[in-house]
Amino acid sequence: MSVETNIAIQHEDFDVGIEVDALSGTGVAGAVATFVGFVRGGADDVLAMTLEHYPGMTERTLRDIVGLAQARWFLLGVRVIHRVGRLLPGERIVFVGVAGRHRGEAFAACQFIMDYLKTQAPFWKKEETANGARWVDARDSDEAALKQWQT
Amino acid sequence: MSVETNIAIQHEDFDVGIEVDALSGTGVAGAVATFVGFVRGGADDVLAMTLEHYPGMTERTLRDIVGLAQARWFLLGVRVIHRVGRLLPGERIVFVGVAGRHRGEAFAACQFIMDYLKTQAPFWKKEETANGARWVDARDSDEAALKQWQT
Amino acid sequence: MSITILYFAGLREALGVERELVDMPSGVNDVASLRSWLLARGAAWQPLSAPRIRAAVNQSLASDASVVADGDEVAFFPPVTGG
Amino acid sequence: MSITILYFAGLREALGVERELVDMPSGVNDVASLRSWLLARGAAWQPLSAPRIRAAVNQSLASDASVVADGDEVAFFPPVTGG
Repeated sequence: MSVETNIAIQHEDFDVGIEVDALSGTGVAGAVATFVGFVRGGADDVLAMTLEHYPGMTERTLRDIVGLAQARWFLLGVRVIHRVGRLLPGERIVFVGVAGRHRGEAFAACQFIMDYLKTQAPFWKKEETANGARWVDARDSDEAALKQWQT
Repeated sequence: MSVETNIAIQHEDFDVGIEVDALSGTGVAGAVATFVGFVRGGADDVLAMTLEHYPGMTERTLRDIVGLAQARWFLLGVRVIHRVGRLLPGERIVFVGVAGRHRGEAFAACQFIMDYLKTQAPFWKKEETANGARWVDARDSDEAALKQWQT
Repeated sequence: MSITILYFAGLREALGVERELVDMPSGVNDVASLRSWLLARGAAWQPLSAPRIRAAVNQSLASDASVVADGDEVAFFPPVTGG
Repeated sequence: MSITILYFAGLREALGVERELVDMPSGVNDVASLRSWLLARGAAWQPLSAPRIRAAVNQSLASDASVVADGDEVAFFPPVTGG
């Protein structure tokens, strides 16, 4: 399974079931860990969110991140999908799925990829609210999450 | 979302996409972390696997485990499905999905529930091979994984 | 004093018993004494003596000192291997 | 020596520029000197001076000391917020 072909930046939605099936498709995997990120609805006053990215650098950064994960754990498959464009509350934004022999490496690599993606991959979120639009600020907790992998 | 009703022991397969949709259905979740365990195929000589459980105690144990996770993290939804009976290589065995506001709590609780399930919930696996059947041995690494939550 | 005893997985197969309803003699009042009493039935019950065999009383994990009382459901089984 | 400069997200909006092809004067040869040269254009370019603004050269994250050479693609942008 080539990692390079399993990174996608797209406006279209994705199907989590199909992605997990593809990751486990070789039949060798004992474990698939996934993460799905959503546009939070409910309490927030966000009406919509627009995701901008840096074409070219985004794909390159995600490939590098997946490569780092593969160097660190023995993985059987990795899939990263990140949506761009305008999304509504409750919509899926990002999917990271990792297939491994056992759950430890699948969980760790999935979390590692998300922590790096959050802090390194060139995406930017702009929220539309009833009071106008605003760019989302980076969270210190994301930098802290990254540091745990660098000690 | 009642946690109690979201634990299922069943022979039937499950649909990961539907489960993730249900977990994010309230629209408040920003993050869903999932784990899917499979009957490993390929290199192993396993022809099939039969999962036995202790009806009653299994459900009770899983409810207790989910309760421990909820006491530890603020979670928006938890779903646990464990299949029993005879399964073939490549088939899904277990699903754990956790919805949270952010990814940290979703990842942690999902891994916590899996580590406890592996070591506490009364399920037993018997493998059929070309040379006969054998009960799967417990793995020391599963006990080690559990200990990380108990320090 | 009658209790239900359940056996699971490899232990169930080794003993050839899945479930039994037994009358416990006086003096048998915890998991350790119940196990000793069952082992005294004879060599066929030796699989129950393995240290790795776990016990549950009324569907909660139990230790040797856990009390067993009339009407209880006791289970013996090998380490779990689900997930 | 000509390079392409890209601006993203809030910085792009603040500057009102998405992409430009510029001829760099001699002496401008790294990210720091490129930034200074752009800031010298006037007050409208102040958003580029914020310490939080990151730079990339040829689609790799860069530091102030990163070399900028003919034909390079340089990008400036705020901290990323994807995922």
